[in-house]
Amino acid sequence: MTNNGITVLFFSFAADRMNAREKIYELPEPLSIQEFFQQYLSTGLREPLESWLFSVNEEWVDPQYNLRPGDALAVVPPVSGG
Amino acid sequence: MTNNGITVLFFSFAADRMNAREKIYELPEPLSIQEFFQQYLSTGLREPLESWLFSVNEEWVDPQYNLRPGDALAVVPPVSGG
Amino acid sequence: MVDYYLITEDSIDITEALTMIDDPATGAQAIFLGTVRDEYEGRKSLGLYYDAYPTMAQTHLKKIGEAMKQEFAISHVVIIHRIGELPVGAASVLVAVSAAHREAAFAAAKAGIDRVKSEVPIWKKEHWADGSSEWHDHPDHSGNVE
Amino acid sequence: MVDYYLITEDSIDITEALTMIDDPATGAQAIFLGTVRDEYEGRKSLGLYYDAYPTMAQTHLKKIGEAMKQEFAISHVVIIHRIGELPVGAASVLVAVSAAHREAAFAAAKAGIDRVKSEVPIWKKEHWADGSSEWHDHPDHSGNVE
Repeated sequence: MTNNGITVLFFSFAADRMNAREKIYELPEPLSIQEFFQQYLSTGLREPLESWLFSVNEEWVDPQYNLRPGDALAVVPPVSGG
Repeated sequence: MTNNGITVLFFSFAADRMNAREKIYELPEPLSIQEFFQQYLSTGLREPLESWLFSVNEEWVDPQYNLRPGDALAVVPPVSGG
Repeated sequence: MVDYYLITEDSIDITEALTMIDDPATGAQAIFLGTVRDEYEGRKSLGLYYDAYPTMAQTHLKKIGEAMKQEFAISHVVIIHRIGELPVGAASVLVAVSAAHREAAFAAAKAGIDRVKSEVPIWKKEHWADGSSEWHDHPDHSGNVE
Repeated sequence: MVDYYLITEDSIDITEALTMIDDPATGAQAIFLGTVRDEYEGRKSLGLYYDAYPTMAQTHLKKIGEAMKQEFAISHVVIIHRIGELPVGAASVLVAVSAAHREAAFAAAKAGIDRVKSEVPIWKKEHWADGSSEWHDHPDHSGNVE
């Protein structure tokens, strides 16, 4: 991972759509989750931003959060446990 | 047991007061539970008729029930299980 | 996949009870387990003696279980009440219910234990830490020892 | 006499959970056990695959348990969620609560399982009897297989 790399985690049908449970992205410039989502994820995930929850380093965050190098971003679908 | 004998079962503090869990009474004449209680049990049990529930042969009955030879009468205090 | 009702002097086996209510069509099991506490109304206790009218009590457990199945969308019921001398921590009563969904399972288990405690001919005597004993249903209630 | 929260691929041991919530001061244990059903919305199923974000899910179970202890008069909590491939009948989730009295135990256990099902990052995929599979959270919902 370079200085600007972030790790992104996918679960459930999102992992199916991305063909991965974990991907590393190199960001040429600082981005919020919302900006990162539109540029890198929306095509693959096929559901709009409002469909997801996000956590960074295991804390819930909102889409305005500014991603930092080394962050682990989780893209979380609606839960269905139990 | 003679022809007119009934078996009476006592539980909890009633058994303590009667010094018995089971007694056999010979009835010289047919009696309702209420009449039997007043003549044979009230002194020993020390609580009024209204304090007890009664069952005969494992079915709940009211104090107007007329006792028959061979009946098993249970004198039931307020329950406190669980 | 059976209903089961028992008054017993033996210890209660929760694993066995779960096997009895097990059913591939049910996704929710609600279980209530009552145990003997080390105090009652602020007074230290060593345990309880449970007296019962065993045959009638067992019949009554069955009546309660059958009423639960009428009133709630549940599949199977097990109710077991232990009697005799029980030390602190011992399980005295188990109500276990299986259902397709959790709302019915919880509601039925709650109704079941409420009825067991208020309707079944079982009586308990507290063995206080000071060495005296007292029936919970004794008319002189608190403080009396007979 | 501990609180315990676990995401695991191993089978759930209810007896061990009861030992953990055991406490001489508690008289009421309420336990909810969720198991895999053989059908969902009328369609035959062979089992479920549970995906999770394990570290975050386990942290969330602890948050739920601590909130339960704040809100209800309970003593101890155990919440265990199993993940991975589970056949019909297997236990997927356990919520066990001990309390002095049964009202608090039931209310806390009910609130606990409701929150586990709605808040914890866990997702299930149904393995239909026809051989297809489907995520429960999939946006195309019923009928879709991806």
